[in-house]
Formats: sequence, C-alpha cells, structure tokens
Amino acid sequence: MSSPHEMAPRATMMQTVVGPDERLALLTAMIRVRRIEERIAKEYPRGQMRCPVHLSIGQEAAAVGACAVLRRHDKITSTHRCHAHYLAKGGDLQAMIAELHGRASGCCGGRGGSMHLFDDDAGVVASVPIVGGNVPLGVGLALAAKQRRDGSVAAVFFGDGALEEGVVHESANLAATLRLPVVFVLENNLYSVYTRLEQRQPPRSMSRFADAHGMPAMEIDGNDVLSVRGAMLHAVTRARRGDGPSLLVAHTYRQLEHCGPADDDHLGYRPAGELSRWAARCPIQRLCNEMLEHDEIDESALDTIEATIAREIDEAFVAALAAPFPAAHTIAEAIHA
Amino acid sequence: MSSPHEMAPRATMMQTVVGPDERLALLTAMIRVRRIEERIAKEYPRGQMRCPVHLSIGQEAAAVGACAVLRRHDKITSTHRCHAHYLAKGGDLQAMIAELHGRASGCCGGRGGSMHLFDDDAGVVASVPIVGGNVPLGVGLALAAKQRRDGSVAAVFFGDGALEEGVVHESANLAATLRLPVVFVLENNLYSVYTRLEQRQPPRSMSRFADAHGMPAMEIDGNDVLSVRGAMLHAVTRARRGDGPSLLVAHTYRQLEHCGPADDDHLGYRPAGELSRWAARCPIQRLCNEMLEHDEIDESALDTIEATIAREIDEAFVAALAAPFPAAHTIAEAIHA
Amino acid sequence: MPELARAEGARITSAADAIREATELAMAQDECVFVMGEGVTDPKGVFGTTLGLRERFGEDRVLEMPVAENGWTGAAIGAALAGQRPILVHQRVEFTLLAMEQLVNNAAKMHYVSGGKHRVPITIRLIVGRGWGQGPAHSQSLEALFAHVPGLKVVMPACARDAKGLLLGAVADDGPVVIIEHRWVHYAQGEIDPGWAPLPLQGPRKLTSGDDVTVVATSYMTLECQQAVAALADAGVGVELFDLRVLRPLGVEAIVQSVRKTGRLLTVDTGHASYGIGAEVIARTVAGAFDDLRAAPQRIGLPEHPTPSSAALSQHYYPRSPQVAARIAELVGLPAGTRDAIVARLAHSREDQPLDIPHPSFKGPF
Amino acid sequence: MPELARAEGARITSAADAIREATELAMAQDECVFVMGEGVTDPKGVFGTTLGLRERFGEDRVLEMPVAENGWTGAAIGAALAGQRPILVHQRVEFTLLAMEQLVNNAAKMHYVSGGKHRVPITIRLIVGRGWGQGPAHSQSLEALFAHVPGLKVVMPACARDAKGLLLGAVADDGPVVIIEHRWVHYAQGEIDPGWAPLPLQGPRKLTSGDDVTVVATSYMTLECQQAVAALADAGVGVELFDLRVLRPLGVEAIVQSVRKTGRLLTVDTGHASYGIGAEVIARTVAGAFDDLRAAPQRIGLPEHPTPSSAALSQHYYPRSPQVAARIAELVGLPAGTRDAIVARLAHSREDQPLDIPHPSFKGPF
Ligand SMILES: Cc1ncc(C[n+]2csc(CCOP(=O)(O)OP(=O)(O)O)c2C)c(N)n1
Ligand SMILES: Cc1ncc(C[n+]2csc(CCOP(=O)(O)OP(=O)(O)O)c2C)c(N)n1
Ligand SMILES: [Mg+2]
Ligand SMILES: [Mg+2]
Repeated sequence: MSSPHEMAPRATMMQTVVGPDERLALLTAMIRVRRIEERIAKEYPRGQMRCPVHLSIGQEAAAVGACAVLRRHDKITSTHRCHAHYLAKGGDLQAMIAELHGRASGCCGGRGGSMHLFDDDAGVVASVPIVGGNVPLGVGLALAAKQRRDGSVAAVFFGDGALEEGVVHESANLAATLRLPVVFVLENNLYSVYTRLEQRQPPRSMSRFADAHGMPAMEIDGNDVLSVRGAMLHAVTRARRGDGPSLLVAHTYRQLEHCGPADDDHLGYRPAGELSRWAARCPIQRLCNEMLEHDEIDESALDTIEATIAREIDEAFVAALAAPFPAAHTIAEAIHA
Repeated sequence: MSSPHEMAPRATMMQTVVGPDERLALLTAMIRVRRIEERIAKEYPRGQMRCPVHLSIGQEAAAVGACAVLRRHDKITSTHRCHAHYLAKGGDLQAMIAELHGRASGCCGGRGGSMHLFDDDAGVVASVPIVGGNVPLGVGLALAAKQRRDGSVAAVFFGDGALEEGVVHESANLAATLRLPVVFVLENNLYSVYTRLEQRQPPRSMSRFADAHGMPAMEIDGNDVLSVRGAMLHAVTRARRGDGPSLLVAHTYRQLEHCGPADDDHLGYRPAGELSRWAARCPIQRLCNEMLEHDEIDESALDTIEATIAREIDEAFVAALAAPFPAAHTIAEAIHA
Repeated sequence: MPELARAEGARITSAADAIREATELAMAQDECVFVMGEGVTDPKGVFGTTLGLRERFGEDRVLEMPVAENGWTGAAIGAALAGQRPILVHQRVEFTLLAMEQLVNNAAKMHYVSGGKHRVPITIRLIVGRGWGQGPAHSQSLEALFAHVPGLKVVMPACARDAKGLLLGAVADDGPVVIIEHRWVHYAQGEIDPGWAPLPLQGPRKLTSGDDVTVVATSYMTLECQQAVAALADAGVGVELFDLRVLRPLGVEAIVQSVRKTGRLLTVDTGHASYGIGAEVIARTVAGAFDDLRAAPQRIGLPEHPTPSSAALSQHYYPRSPQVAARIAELVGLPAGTRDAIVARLAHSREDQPLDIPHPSFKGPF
Repeated sequence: MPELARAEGARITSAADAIREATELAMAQDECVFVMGEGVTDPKGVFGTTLGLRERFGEDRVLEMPVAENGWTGAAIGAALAGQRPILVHQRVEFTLLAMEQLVNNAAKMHYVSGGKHRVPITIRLIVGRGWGQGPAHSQSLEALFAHVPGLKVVMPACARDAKGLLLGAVADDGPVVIIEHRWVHYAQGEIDPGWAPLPLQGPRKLTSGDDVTVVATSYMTLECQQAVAALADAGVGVELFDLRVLRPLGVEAIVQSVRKTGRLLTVDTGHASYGIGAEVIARTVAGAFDDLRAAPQRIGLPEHPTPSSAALSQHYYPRSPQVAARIAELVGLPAGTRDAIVARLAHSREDQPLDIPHPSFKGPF
C-alpha cells in the first residue's frame, strides 16, 4: 500500500473462500471492463464520443469485487467515473457505448453522456457527475428498500474526493441512524482530479469516518478483487440482516488521466515512479497470475475470453455508430413526468 | 452524565489548577449570563422584544469556561443560541438588549435581532441563525489568522444538531488539513428543537468525529465550568502553537423551551424527570457551592455580585426602551459596502 | 382554469389544517407516500401540519430527520427513484438553500436526462413568511430561485382550498413539485373540497372580474390584494384579480386575455422584485397583449435589500393593501382624493393590529 | 457608461489570460488578496487562469481546496470578515449550488445586517459553459439565481477587457461580487487595458449604434449577437447592441434611452428564458420606454428543459447568430428573402466548424 495515510489496524485480508468458477467469473469481468475502457480510450480521439469520459483503468477490482456480491435486484449509484460500476453490475454494454456516442439507443437516449449511465433492469439506478451527489441517492434507495421490505440492499460508489463533501457525512449519519441496508464503497485512488490526498485531507485512516458514524469499516487492498469481494460479502450480509450500513475503503489507483483517454504522467502531478509501481499492481494481472499458477486457467482459455469480449465490444461500437441520433423534434420531450 | 450515547474513555477531568480569583471571575460571569437570560425571559411576554429568542439557561458553563481562555483579540462565531457566547466573550450588554428590542442602538442597529449578535471589538465576529452556518466562518477566521500571522485563535460554538450538517464536516476537514488555529466547541444539549439525539444520530461517542478528521477531542462535563476551561486551555494552547484544531464536546442541557422564554416540560418531548435531574446539576450552583464550602466566597459577596449585575441589567433595559428605533429612511442604507 | 363549483360538503378550515388533511388522505390512499423532515414528529408538528401522522402511520412513514437538508433531500430523491412518494418539509426556505444541488441537478433533471425513464415523484413543502423579527435569514421568499429551474413544478397556495388541492395534486404528480407555503396563509380560513380532491397544477385563478386593471398576485399577497380590490370596488374601480398559484409551468393565457380587456397590469408578489415573479409575468403579458396595453405594467415586490428584524423597519419593508390600492389607483388614474381616502381606510382597518403578526391569536415567536 | 478610450499600451490577449493577469496584479498590489479553489494549483490551473500564481505568491496565498464547496465558501467569508480579500473559483456553476446557503445568507447579507459594520470583500468566479456533451449538470448558466439576491453584485464579462477590468473591480469592491465567466469567452481575444485598471461594476456597454432595434446581450451571447449585427448591417438594419455586463445592480438607463429611439427590444442571454435575465430587462425597459415602444419586446434564451448531452440535440438547444439575426429581422420587418439570405450566410460561416466546441484549437473534453 503506497498510501501515505495511516491504514487502520483492522485492515485485514478479507478474502473468503472463493471457488474456481467464481474466480474465473471475477477475472472475466475485470478483463471485460478493462478492454471496454481501452477501446473507448482508443476510439475517443476520433471525436465521435463528444462527451467527457472518466476511465477506471486500474480500478476494476473495486467495481467487480463489490458487484460480485450483489444480486440483480440490489441497487447501486455511481459517479462521473461510472463505467466500471455500470458494467460490473450488469449494465447493458450496447446502451452504454451508444450513450457515449450520443445516440438515441443510448441508455439515456443520448441525453446524459458518459456521466449519467444507468440501467434500471440491472439495478444501476443512477450515476451523477456532481461529486458526492450520488451518495444520498443510494441511501434513499436503501430507505425505500426498508420501507418496501423488498429485501434489496444498496451500494454507493464514491471516491476519496467525495469523502470531503458534507453530503457524504450527512448520508452516512442518516443511514446509520435509520440502520439502512446500504454499503458505502469508497475507492481511494489518491487523487481528486490532479490534487493529491495530502492536500485535501489530514493524515488519518479513512475508516475513522465510519467510526464517527457508528458503523463498521473494512479497509482493503482495492486492487485485490478477492479482498474486495470478501469485505463486500461481509457488509452486504450485515445490511441484508437489517444491521445497517458499513464502509469499505478500497485503496486503488487510476492509471490514465482524470478525464479523457490519455496517459498524463508527463504533467508531473504524480510523484515519480508512482504510476509504474501501481501499474505493476494491476488487479487483473494479479488474479490472472494466481489462477495460472494454480492451473485454474490457461492461455487458451484466456484467449477465448479475450476473443468473446472483443467480439462483444466490436458489436457494441458497430451498433453505436450505426444507430440514429435522437431526432431534433424529441428535444423537448419528457420534461415533466 | 445522562447522555444515552457512549462517552469516550478519554473523557477525563480536564480541570487544571485555577486560583480563587479566576474561580470568582468564572462564577460571576455565569451568574451574569443567567440573570440576563432570566430577565429576557421575564420581559419577553410584554412583546417589546419582537424577535425569536433562544436562551441558554443551564448551558452557561460551556460559554463561560471556553471564553475564559480566549483573549480579547481571539475570535468566535456563534449560532441562533448566541446570548451566552456573546456575553462571555465580552460583547456589549447594552448593544445586545437594544438589538433584541429592535433599536437603532442595537449591535446590528436593530436589523439582526437576537440571532445575529456580534461585537467586533470583543471578537464576537458573527452569530448566524442557520444551523452549522457559523462553523466555516470560524474556520475562515482561523485561516485569516494564519495568513496574517496575528497570533489569534478562533473558537466556533455549535450544537449537537449542527454536528449533523455536512458543512461542519467540511469545515473540520479543511481546518485539519490546513492545521488552522481553531477550536470546535460542541455543546451537546441532547436536543435539536424538540428532537432527541437518538432520533438523529447513531449511538457512538461524538468525539469520534474528531478522530475522523485527525484532530484531538476532549469530551467533558459541560456543566462543570472548570472542566470546560481546562479542556479549552489545552485546545487553545495547541492552536496557538500552530498544531491545528481540536474538538471539545461539552455535555450539557437546555432548561427552557427551544425558542422563547418559557418552560416546556409539559410538551412531553423530554423523558420524565430529565429536566429536574439536569436542573439539579446547575453549573452555577455547582461552582458556587464548591466555593462556599472552601470559603472562597460568602453570601454577602454573592449579594454584591448579584446587586452589581442587577443594576447593569436594569440599565441595559432602561437604555434599550429609551433608545430610538431605526429611522424609516435608513432601511435601504448599507446594502453594498 | 374555471372557478371550481362549490362542492357538496365543502368545509371551512385553515390552510394549515387543510395541509394536514391532504397529507393524511394521501398517505391513506397510497402506501408509497411518506413524510420526512425536521420536526415532523415533534409536538408542534411543523405549525400543526404534520400532527398525528406518526401515530396513525407509524415510524416508517413519518420520518424525523437529522439537521442535514442536502442529505435527506437526496435520500428522498433516491427513495422516489425506487418508487416511493416522499413529502418533504423544510420549515424555512433558507434551509432549502442547502439542498439546491440535489433539487436542481437531480430532482429536476432525472426524468429528462433518462429520456423519460426515471421518475422523481417528490413533493417538497417549503415554508416562507414574514413578521416577528425573523430577520434576514429566516424571512426570505425565494420562489424565483425554484421557478427558474426547468423540470420542477412550483406552486404557491393562497387559500385553504388550494393548500389542500394543490398538495394532493403535487403528491399525485409523477415529478418533483415544490410547494411554497406562506406562514400567514396557514392562518387563512376558507372552504376546502371534501375527500380526495387533487387540483391540477396549472393556471392562475381569477378571483374578481373587472374592466379597469388586471392584478396578478402570489401567495399571501393575494389576500392583501383582495382587501385592496374590495376597497377600490366601492370607488367603482373594476379589478380583475388573479391568484397566480402555479409559477412553473407558467400559464399566462387567462392573464393575457384579461389585459387585452383592461389594458393595465400590476403584479404583486411575495419576493424581491428584481429578477422575480412579476418580471416574468410582465414579459409574457407584454408579448401577448402588446397592442392592447394602455400603460406600462407595474410591479410590487420586496425591496432590493435583506429583511431587517426590527418591527420599526419591517413595517416599511413589506407591502400591504394600502400600497397595493395606491398603485392601482395611480394606474387607473383615480383622483388623488379618492385614492387617499381608500388608502387611509385600508390603513385604518389595521390600526389596532400589530403589523408583524399573521393573526391576532399569534403570540410569537414562530 | 461611456465607451472606454483605447488606452495607451493596450494589448491583445485572450480573456483567460486577462483573468490570470488581473489576478496576479491584484495579488501583487494587496497582500490580503488570495486565491482558493479546487484545482487552482494543479497543472491545468483552472483553464489556465491561475497558472503560476502559487509559484509567485506561495502556499498561503494560493490555496488548493478539498471538494467541499459550502465549507470553503463559508471559510472565505470568514476570512473576509477578518480583513482578507479572497478570490474563489468554482469550476462550474453547478458546484456553487452547494454553497448557496453561505452565499445567500452570509455573504450577501452581512453588511446590511450589521448596519454596515461587517464587510465581505470576496470575489467568486463561477464558470459556465456549453458544448462537448457536458450534459445537464455541467452546462447550466444559472446567473439568474445570483442576480435575484440583494446584497450580491453579479457581473458577466464578454470580452478580454472586461474579464480583466471587472475582475479587478470586483477585488477592489468591499462586498461580495459574483463573476460569471463563460468558458467560450475565455477564448475570446481582445484588447485589455494595461496595468492596474479596475472597471466600475456598473452599466451596460454599447457596442454598436443603430436606429432600428435595441439588442441586449449577456456574456458569450454578446459575441453571437455581434456576428448577427454585422450581417444585418450589410442589409441596412441598424442595431444598437448592448453588452449587459452587470446584472446586479442593474442599470437600464442607457437601454431605456436606446429603446426610446428604436422602439424595439430584443434580449439575448445565456440562461433559461423563464424567470431569467431577459425578463427583468424587459420589465424595466417597458416601464421606462412604454410610450415609444413600437413592438412587443422579445427574448432569446435557453429552452425550458435541461441540456441534452448528445451533440445531435445540443445543436438545437443553444441559440446562435442565425437565430438572433432571424429574430431581429422579424422584429424590424425585414423582407423574408433578405432575412433568409442573412441567416443562411451566418449559418454557412460556421459550417466547417463543429458547433459543440468553443474554438478550432479545442480538442475536448473540458
Ligand atoms: C461538487 C463537485 N465539485 C467538483 C467537481 C469537479 N470534479 C469532478 S471529478 C472530481 C474528482 C473527484 O475525486 P474522487 O471523488 O476521488 O473521484 P475520482 O475522480 O478519483 O474517481 C472533481 C473535483 C464536481 N464534479 N462536483
Ligand atoms: C440549516 C438549518 N436547518 C434547520 C434549522 C432550524 N433549527 C433552528 S435551531 C435548530 C436546532 C439545532 O440544534 P442544535 O444545533 O443542537 O442547537 P441547540 O438549539 O440545541 O442549541 C434547528 C433545527 C436551521 N435554523 N437551520
Ligand atoms: Mg479519487
Ligand atoms: Mg442541541
């Protein structure tokens, strides 16, 4: 962990026993997210996706590990950096790629762009571009779950920057007071845009935020998908049991620029060597190597996975580029429900 | 401590050695605040103070103990319940009573009413009626102190309800990150209007809020003026040394209604017996008894104190009632500086 | 909108009671409706408007909130996305300033952004007011801030019937509706329609007919205007008085028609004049009735500065019926003598009542 | 306000550079001036406007902020109460929605409430914009929300000179000033006055003279209007174009005088039309120039719905010079053929440029 901030003593390996099938599923899901993001990065300079994009390359384990534990009718809310969460929770790929292209077949009909991805069928209820703004929404989903007794839980994804927003504190207090079935999943990637954590928060463990709200916290290696999954299982089980909210702090790292498709190490805002150290801790490579070592997978199986994913991605881009734009006359539709 | 919420183990007697002169000063200051508030309560029903009033009867020790440690050029910000803070920090009594009466001689020229008390000469920079709204203002005062290197510290008074506001979290994070010379003084009187703490916050020690921001906390008996003073001395010394902010959690109790001059126990929102239990823990009686026991004061000295205060209060009310109202033509003055 | 016929079984009640009754009806009718806010379960029950609800509907449907407006407004939006229909109460509009982000970016836009898939059926009750030295940060009437935001509906009831009917209409609406209640309207007594009687969230209501001038008022100022109009009627001035009721979506057809007839327009609203409600009504009416205008439309609103607390100043801050009557008199060219007599009569009728309380029964503070 | 004479030593620069220069000058001139915001010290320096400041003025005067807008806006107000003069930057106006409470209740009112004793000399730079699929919550132009609040001053520069001069004027002002900068104006090149040259925060500026119609624009729409006006001039239409510049306090004298001459008014602003800037300008101008109006004043603003992200839709969302020209042509009764030719010419001049970027050099995203 290269976080300069103290890590809580309770930060333990949260890996629980996970069978090979599920490991394969986790690996496949991470590779899929990675390849989709890479493809977006590759195509972006052509100017067909005319909206900001915030890629999660390097952070796949948090999204995939957390969503692995959720059921389809469980719900999540996400942020500006929502691609991985949307995909991991089962959001429709074609609708996402079409949305980035501003097409009528996009999940928002082209109205939202990359920061508003949602897929109600998959329980991806909302992504919003205002930092912290999705957090109370997730608490509200949990409130509704409790009121409707529908057995679902909500998970809220947010970043280390969002932790600074007052609304996150308010949301945590509300969730704790009402013992709502919600899991706060904090991905600490050390940066808010170009600003490092130390410039924005005092040195202390982020898990203390949970203490302040009387809820349990688990601080984990966010690049270890099995740890994320294990911690999430714990938190979700607790929430489903009616014991209220928990906080997961997943330490991870964003490899590309904050917004856009490029590498940005030349800007000099990252300490020298940091990016490469974290790149070496790639969550996909890590699980993949482990599985290769244990003969749970081999190169040809990987090739098959890659090929399947590549085809799916090709199809999504082809479909998006072929899809019509929203018709001009629809612009004023659906203002009031 | 009848707080149902856990109290942190570190909650210790923060009394430091205080000489008889200072004890007398503390006692006198508390009696003075109490008598002023009692007089406001008595006069209020006549309808001459046509603005809301939030009295601090029962909470005098927090204001007096904290302000005892501050120098005149140190600064405070306060809330809707600001009378005690204003007076303890040295705010002008006549200007306050005139303000409550809406007179031109009021500290705001009658424009603010009881929730906007300030006295720049005494370092009472602002009181604001929006819960939590004064907290970042105090942090800003501390920021200015640091930038201007004027050696002052700022103290921010707020209630248990304010702790729920996001802006308080944001303010604490900012103060901790920049290591600003500010003390957060939280008066937990168990209620926000008529709503008890348990309905608004999960059970846990409030001092954990400080942990979450990497700052020290001291949890104290807020009805023991010597404890408050001791803890504040610690926090202020730290701030002045450049070591950043601290949190004081002073457990105390409001004896009258939230807003207005009356007793409200008949409304039934307080558990039976709670009010009388807390009334028995009167901060003034406590110190007074102790001083009587140790022969640091006697009844005749007390009588003199009371008489002096009574005269001062009489004068303030006479002056306020005699003072002119702001002239109609001034209403549109001083909109832009 | 045509005047509502007097319904069978109509009752006289205060607007505050009407709000309570509407809330209870809505909750009884639909399990998804719930109430949340600071003080909704306390002994005062938000000026009486939420009293008894917790006892009847239980903890899960009447939720006391922490002092955290942005957080619980966001939570309400989230709950609404999951199919609930929350009614939120902010006891003063100033507290809502903390929740603007959620309201403007999420509540107002989710339906549009999602191409019509998301619905945010929340009703947000905001209370505004005047009087008793509330001072600058507890007495604003900031409806213009909400009225400017596409995606919101914004209504302001001025009578008991609307207080009930518009609240039911808001709860029945599938989108976010902001209801701005004036504390002094809470005291207004009037007929309400019995039972489940939601009113459509559209259109001003014509309260009086006349040929000389059109007056458009909002909220509590409607009551002040009614007094002015009555006094002017005795002098033969025919005023067509509209209660605007719905600020967004704004329908000005009836107002335009009226101004085509009268040629004159005065707006009288509860907020600051500049960039306020009156400006929009005037801009649209001028566009619609230009050729028939006989004089420049005029506005009455709050002055361009904060509210002073002192009653000595605030009595000069808030417009009341005498000022309204005087402006109408000038617009229609009433002789100065007649005008002054009317103004004096209106001023006199208030003389024995303090100007900073809503009702003689009121003992302050809020 | 009279046109500024071309100052000796005037330089051509972009508005973004002008802002940086003004900030540097203000900081050099007064130790109390400091800059705070999210990203003010980062490698992009808020679209270049804060680059180099930290290096020159140090940590204590160029403060990187946590993502906590309400908190640090409140802290800025507190620092100002203690004599500092902070310049705040919110990279998008939507983030400022989180800070409305501090801005409206504290910054705007403290001077008044304290009877003139407190001063809150803060300058708040808010950035608005359009384009590149920012979508509904990153592209609003919410100046009307601020313009409605007494106690604030609100300015919108449309050119490099104003970007510099109004910022200096704001920093010199002893009260809170909101400067709303349009991202596309950042790219606008123009002359700036050399050195410490604050401009008074008052009055619209007349950009062109003409007898046929008065056009009042704000911010970036001023640039679109200039193109329309130039094209119409070729057809003999004389437009008196004003850049409004200062929304509060609003001075309409020059506009009223102009409309007395032209008899016609069109407002073209960057925000939503309803309850927007144009409504206020119209209401005041109608009051001041009623007898000379020859047609109903008209408005152009954003439609009454959120901004769609897709360029396919947003190209129909934002008004541009062809629409402005068409409306002016209609107002003055230009023959349809002439009008269509002008509109076509304006549309054609853009054909090779995407409509969702501010400048050919722009590669997106913001
Ligand atoms: C309220 C608000 N303030 C500022 C921004 C600008 N902004 C966009 S993304 C971002 C970084 C947030 O950091 P973090 O929460 O750690 O998420 P990450 O980008 O690292 O995934 C910021 C500050 C915003 N969108 N919303
Ligand atoms: C933002 C905001 N929300 C709600 C209120 C209404 N209100 C006034 S005082 C108060 C109680 C606050 O409780 P606490 O902070 O504990 O202070 P206390 O009254 O106990 O001194 C509330 C909720 C307010 N003034 N501001
Ligand atoms: Mg981050
Ligand atoms: Mg309290």
